[in-house]
Amino acid sequence: MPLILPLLLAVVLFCIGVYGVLARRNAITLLMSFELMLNAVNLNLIAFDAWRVDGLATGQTLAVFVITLAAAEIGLGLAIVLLLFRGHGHVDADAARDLAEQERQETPELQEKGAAT
Amino acid sequence: MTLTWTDWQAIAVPLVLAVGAVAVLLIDSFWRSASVQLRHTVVTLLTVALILFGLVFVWAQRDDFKPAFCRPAVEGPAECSLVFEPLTAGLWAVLLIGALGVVGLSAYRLLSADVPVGEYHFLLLSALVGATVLAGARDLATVVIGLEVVSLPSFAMVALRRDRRGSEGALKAFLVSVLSTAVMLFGISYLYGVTGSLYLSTIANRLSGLDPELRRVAFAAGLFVIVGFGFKIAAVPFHGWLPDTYVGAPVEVTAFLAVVSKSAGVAGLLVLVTSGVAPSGSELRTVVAILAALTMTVGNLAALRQQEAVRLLAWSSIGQVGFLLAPLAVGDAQAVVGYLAAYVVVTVGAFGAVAVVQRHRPGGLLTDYRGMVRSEPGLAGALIFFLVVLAGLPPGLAGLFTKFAAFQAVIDAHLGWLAIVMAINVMIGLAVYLRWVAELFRLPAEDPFSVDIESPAVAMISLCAATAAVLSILPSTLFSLAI
Amino acid sequence: MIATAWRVAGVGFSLLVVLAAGLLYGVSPDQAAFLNSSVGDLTIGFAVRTDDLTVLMLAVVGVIATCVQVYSLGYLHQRAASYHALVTLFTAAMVTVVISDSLFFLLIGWEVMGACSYLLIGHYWERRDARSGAIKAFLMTRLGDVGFLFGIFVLGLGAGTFRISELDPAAISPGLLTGGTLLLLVGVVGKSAQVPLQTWLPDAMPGPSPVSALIHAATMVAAGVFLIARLYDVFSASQTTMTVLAVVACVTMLFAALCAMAAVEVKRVLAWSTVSQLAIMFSALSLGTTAGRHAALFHLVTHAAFKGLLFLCAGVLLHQVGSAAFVVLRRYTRRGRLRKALRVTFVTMTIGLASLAGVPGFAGFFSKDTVIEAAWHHARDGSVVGWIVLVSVCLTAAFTAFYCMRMWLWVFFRTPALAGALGAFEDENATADLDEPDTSKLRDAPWVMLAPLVLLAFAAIALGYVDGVHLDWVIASVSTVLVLLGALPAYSLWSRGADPRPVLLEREFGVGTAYHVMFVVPVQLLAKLTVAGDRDVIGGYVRGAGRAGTLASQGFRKLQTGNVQTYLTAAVVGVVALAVLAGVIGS
Amino acid sequence: MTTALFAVAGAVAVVAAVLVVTSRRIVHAALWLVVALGAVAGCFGALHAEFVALVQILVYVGAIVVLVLFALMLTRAPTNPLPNLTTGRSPFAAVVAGVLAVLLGTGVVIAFGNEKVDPVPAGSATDVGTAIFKTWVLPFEVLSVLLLAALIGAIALSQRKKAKED
Amino acid sequence: MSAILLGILALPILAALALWAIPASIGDRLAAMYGSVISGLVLIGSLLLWPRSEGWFAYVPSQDQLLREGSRPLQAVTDVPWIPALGVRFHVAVDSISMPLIVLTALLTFVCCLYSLKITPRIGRTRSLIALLLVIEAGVIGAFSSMDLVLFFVCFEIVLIPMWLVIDIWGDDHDPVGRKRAANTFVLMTVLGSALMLLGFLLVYRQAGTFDLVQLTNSPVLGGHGVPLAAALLIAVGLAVKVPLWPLHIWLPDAHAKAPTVGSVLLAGVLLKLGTYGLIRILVPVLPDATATMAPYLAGFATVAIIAGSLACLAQTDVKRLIAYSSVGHMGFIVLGISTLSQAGLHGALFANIAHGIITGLLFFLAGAIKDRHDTSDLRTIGRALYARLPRIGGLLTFASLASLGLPGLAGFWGEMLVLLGAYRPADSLPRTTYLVFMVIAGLGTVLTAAYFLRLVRNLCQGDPAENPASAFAVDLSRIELITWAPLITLTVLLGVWPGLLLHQWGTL
Repeated sequence: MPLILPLLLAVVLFCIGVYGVLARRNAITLLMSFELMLNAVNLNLIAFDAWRVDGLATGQTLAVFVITLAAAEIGLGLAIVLLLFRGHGHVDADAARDLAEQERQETPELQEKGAAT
Repeated sequence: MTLTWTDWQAIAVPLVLAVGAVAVLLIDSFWRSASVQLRHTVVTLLTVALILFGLVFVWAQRDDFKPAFCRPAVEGPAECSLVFEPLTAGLWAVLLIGALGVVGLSAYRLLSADVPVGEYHFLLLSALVGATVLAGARDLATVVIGLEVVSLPSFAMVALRRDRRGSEGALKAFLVSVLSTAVMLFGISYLYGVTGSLYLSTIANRLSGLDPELRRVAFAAGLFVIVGFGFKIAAVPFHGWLPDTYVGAPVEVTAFLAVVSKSAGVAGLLVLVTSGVAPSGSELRTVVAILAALTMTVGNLAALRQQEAVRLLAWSSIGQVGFLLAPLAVGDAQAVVGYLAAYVVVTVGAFGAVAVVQRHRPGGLLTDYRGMVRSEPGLAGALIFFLVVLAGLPPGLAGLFTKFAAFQAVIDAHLGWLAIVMAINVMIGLAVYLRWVAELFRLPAEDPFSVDIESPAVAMISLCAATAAVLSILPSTLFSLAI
Repeated sequence: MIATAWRVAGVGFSLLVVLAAGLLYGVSPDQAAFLNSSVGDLTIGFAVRTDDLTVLMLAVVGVIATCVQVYSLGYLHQRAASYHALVTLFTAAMVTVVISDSLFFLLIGWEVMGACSYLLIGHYWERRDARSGAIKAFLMTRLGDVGFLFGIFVLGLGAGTFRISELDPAAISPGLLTGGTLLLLVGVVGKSAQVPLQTWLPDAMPGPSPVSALIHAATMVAAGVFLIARLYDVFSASQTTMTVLAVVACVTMLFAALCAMAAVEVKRVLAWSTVSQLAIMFSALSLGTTAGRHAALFHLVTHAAFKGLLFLCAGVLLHQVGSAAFVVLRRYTRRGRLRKALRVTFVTMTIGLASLAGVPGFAGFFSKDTVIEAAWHHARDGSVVGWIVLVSVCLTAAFTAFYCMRMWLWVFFRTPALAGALGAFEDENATADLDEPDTSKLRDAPWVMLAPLVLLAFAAIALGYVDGVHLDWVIASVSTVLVLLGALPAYSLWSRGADPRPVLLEREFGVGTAYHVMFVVPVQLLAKLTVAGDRDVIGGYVRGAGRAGTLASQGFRKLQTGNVQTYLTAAVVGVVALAVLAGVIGS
Repeated sequence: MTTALFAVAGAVAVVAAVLVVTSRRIVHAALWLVVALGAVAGCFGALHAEFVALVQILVYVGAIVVLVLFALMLTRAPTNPLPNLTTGRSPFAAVVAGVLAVLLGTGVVIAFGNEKVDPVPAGSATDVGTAIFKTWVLPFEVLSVLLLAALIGAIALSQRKKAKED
Repeated sequence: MSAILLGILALPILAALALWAIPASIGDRLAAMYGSVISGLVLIGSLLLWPRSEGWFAYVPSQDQLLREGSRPLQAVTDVPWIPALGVRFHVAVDSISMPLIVLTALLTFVCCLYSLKITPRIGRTRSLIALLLVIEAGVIGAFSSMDLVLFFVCFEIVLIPMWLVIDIWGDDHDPVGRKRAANTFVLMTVLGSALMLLGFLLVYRQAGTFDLVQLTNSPVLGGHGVPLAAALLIAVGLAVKVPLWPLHIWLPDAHAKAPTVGSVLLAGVLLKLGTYGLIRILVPVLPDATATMAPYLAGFATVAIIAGSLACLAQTDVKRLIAYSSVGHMGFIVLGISTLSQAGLHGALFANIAHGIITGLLFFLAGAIKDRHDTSDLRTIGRALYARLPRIGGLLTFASLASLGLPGLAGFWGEMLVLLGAYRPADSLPRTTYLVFMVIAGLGTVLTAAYFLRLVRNLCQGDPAENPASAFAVDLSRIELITWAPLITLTVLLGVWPGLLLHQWGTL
């Protein structure tokens, strides 16, 4: 099997994941897109592991770690999303803009004039 | 594999912190009979004790060189997952001091902020475990997992108040972080593919002898890894989450993000750069240099017109990261650690002062600080000192000399253009901080800020100020952290 | 109280100068240096000397200064303290110039004189013409002084010393010598108001008359003549410089004499005559001979006497009548009062004018003859310069006689043809001429003012004989004829009641206006331009940088939309861009 | 044989992944994710990484996707198609992703175009377990801290705010 | 000796800290008294440091001369390692170049504190003002006595924030926006300049491996191109901002015009000197070849500064701005002198440094006095005929103007004269014709200088008193003004008639 096959698949999956992250609104679908990206990583690792037969199974080990990592991430991520839902009533990542800087009137320096004199 | 005594020694600090974290959690959960107040005090003291142990340990072992979790390599020296060496000691000291500061900050405000005390300290200690591991890590698996251990608990901490702002801030940080992890892992997978190893030393050895085609992939992989850290430390253009998250989080958590989390990111990047993934003369260093220039310029410029204290600190911390990246781009560990140490101390102090004011004036505007020189001379004096250190002007010699070291590193590496950008940014940065200082000195329009400051806060801020003052008088301490 | 102290100090100091001159008379020449400091291989310091020239000048300065100080006791009552202090300082500065053996020490006196003259000319600072005259005087002399300073550099470095007595023309290369002396000449021209830096002197007339007397007779303008006499070895070693000096002097003497012929104010006539007489001294110096130097110094001394006298007389007119303009004086003269009321003034002024005009028997006649004689001797030796000087001085003698006669007659004598004289000095409002001035209160001045007049009048006659009378009868008769040739037209015009003043002369050849257009206006424009440039160009960059920072700041704030996916997009785009960028840099 | 198996699984994975990020029904997206992840597990198997493939199915399909579905229900995601599930930036996002894919793809093809994989069975649980506990002890231990922290964090976040503690 | 030097460095800082520790309720008068005592002590200390024997050498030509008995080049040496990791030492000492400047600093600070006894800015808060003045004093003295590039840089920076505060808080109380902008422009431009200067220092370090000025002076960084030139350029730009040299002078007029009187005095009298001192102390000896390469351009800018400063003065309507612009011209002379690299030029620059500090300090005091009395510094609003209204102040203004325009016999002359002399005969390696042109232009600049000062006197002091009636509250010269200005006036005359007092100190540069 040509090595390029799994590698290209990984690239495609990764970029689909990137597209999903950038284009989707729902926070949960964002998390799903991340899973796609992590799977691309795993695919790479497994493919390289199979390519380099060093008997240490380094790639496979790391792949297992990544899967665990993904689990931890998605657990915490879903907790945060649910919290967001509790607060905002939606899980739209695009619409959560409370923390953007509010336009404020420039505090005029002249205010102090009264104080200074 | 059997763990040797050296291995235990090398991971003693993270191990103790991890065990302590669980202990803290258990105490808080199962000692329901005690009052919140008491539990808070006990938990805080325990955390402080753990961190102090770490500091003492680091101090005692500061000159040692202890490779741990090693295995004999196919070629070359043994491959190790974690190395305790003077650089590690310096980074750990910085991280632990920063954490200590954050714990101190948390000691006087947490109760009113509706944050579960036990969980908070547990998460803080967990993150600290990750940070310490990251700073000593010498293989990519440990690096990436350590980084995650720093990140995930801190996002939980951001949202720990469980309100609207906190959850939004946490979500933003989380999404960016996950993306960065994915990007970084993708890069790591290629690095693995190209070199066939996850150990940094081996990777460094093999990178030098690659084919041109593979080298291109290796470059892209290295870029992805650096970008992953770039998200963590909020280098421009990966900085977008930072101001929002800083504003959304409780001030203590913001301080934690700005101090521990950021230091951990810098530490990880430093480990990567110095241990050979981006050797001297590689394009990756150019990338880091470009990131440095972009980061400091954008951070400082954006901070220029901010009107909220925390947001200003957020942007200025981006600017500071730019300055950190500059010596990092040339692999000068000493300058980086020194800078980091000074930055950590004064940032904790500045957030401490902000926390005091914000508690009584939740708006957090710069104008709230008007006239504080008269009404709260001590607090204002300390805050001015911290800001001046951040700006890098006398009397803040600690900041001045760390900037100086950064300049020196860059100049010695013949990066003239970066030095010029840095010089311009010194000016912009000064403009940023002076706006705040000017507000402190201005005569207030109406009632100036004046309260009875809680004694933990007084102690905390005085401690930071004293440390910064000592570092200003004896800047050589800063640079002896990592030799 | 303070004023009295300064009055006493002033008179005392001038007497001290006279005393010093007396004590130093006959003492063998000597020098002394003090307060030296070395700058590299050069020595910057002070030095004094005494020799005949010093004694002579000290005597002249002392006497004139004493006269002026005493005269001022009666003349001036307003702001007397500062006035007397400044006059004293002025005198001291001139004494410094005279006794100095160090070029820098000399320069101190030289420029302090300029500053004092500025302050004294501006004594009546309420008056616009005094203010502008003072500034003009200072700036024009300062301009010359820049050249003077450069001349000091050239000569001093050329000779390796700044001591006058050590300046050896043989040790300086000819090029440097010429350059240095020419540059010194610029300073001299400025100080002595020679062409082309002549305009300040007539405009300095709003100052108090005693000050004018001091400036014109003994100090400021005479310093130029003194300097060349002092450095005569050096100057005469450069033929070019001497020729330039001759040309400048000849042009100046004729120019100034012509201007004097058309001036309508006593002090202005006298001012131009000073310029002209100084030019005569310079022309004598430019001959480059010992006789020339002697003649120049002789003329300097006699000129000090009669010009001091004349200005003090003019001061009396100003003090008693209130103006020295012909048109005002004529009102009194027509009533026949002036001559009778101011009898002493009239007599002394007549002596002064006679001396100035070169009427035989008066001091001016002898000194002028010496100059002509020196020129003649030089010309006879085949020198073109000698011929030029000779002709110019002769012409000037005639012109001088003309304007002296003219002034004398118009100021003191009723015109035979009264009707014709109407409108001679008024351009409009001729009838105002007939206004009845209150002549009853016209008195001669108090004795403190008259005493110096008498003394100086005596000197204006007697000084001619001090040097011993040795006349070349041919030259004497020629010059007498020249005086007559000059005086007669003046008389005839006066007797016809006419005073034709060519526009060109009346405007003094338009030099003042031309300078204004050529220098003052461009400088003012440039000044405005500089300020605008600072504000709009250099300041613009700074403000622009500030504004750019603010704009960038606002821009980054705008980018911070709060939308996490924007951040993510930016980040991914950043990754791609970085990859491309690093690829470009790396390859 | 393995190549064919891999090709089929890969094709399924790509199609499913595209549907995950384009589906207008959010629950469908989650289900397509199951398909995609399963297909990737198949790919792993084709590369003789059986243990990883099993873990993939267990953890991902079994745990994560279920978690996601629960979350979808908790956030009351409608099962009907949503018009605005993607943002207005999606074309731009597609372009960015496309450029990235082209860049990466070219690089990968140039670098590894001629390499062959000859999968040998080395992916058993024994192999991986040995590697983990012989070589990768430290990351494994740190990973346990991560899981614990994430767990506690998730619990802490999910707790309702106590109105007034004690 | 070194104890005295350390004492006058530490005393003002400690005293300032102590002053801040005292509650703000301490009276203004008491604070000023305290400041006067402290700065008086510093002045005494600095006078004790003044050389008592001959044989001082600013720069040691060779090592053996250093060892020769009786000719110690530096006095009061303290040399201890400070930050070994960066190669920074705490090396302070004084020599005859720095000594007069230190005394000048101590004197001006003392005079300013004394002045504050009676006359303070309307904002009040005298306690802090005095403390800041003391900090500035310590910083400046530190810069003048540091023999380590980095220490110099640090001291250079110490004064920035205090000065910024002085302008920002105590500045012109009619124009809060303007004074804020002026203060910010000042501090930002200076910081940018000093950061660039630091880059230059680091380049020097990269080449020479040391920051120590004595070592660098004895074995300078040679070569007139490449890295040494870049270093020299950066250092020169950084210092030129401080000097300030045209076209980097734009912060100066605003800063001076808006600063309070004591601020202006210190800014003009002392702070500007840091720039020229740095040029003489660092640029010329450490990077001789590169400086020679650059010198003609530096001289060109200096000449432009002389002319532009004078021309700008001619069109000013604000007396403080005018004096500020006059500083641009005068500092241009100093830079011209330095860039001749000749004995005479350097002596002239050093002398002009001192003279400018004294005279411009006096001028700013006078301008402040006039401004306090009329509540504006606009010439048109003040009106004319000051001679009639405030005869003594008017007279002193005329005196100071004459001194400033370089009248021989007053302090301003010698510096400019020596500078022109230096330009007439620059160092051998420099193009002489170019310098002759500069000399002539600079000479014309002195005429322009005279022109604008005379214009000032004419528009301010002279005039018809009837048209400009006296202000009701205008009081002529008060006692405190007389006392504080007397030393400056005395020195102006003394240095004018006895330039050797300073010149002989410097020996061979």
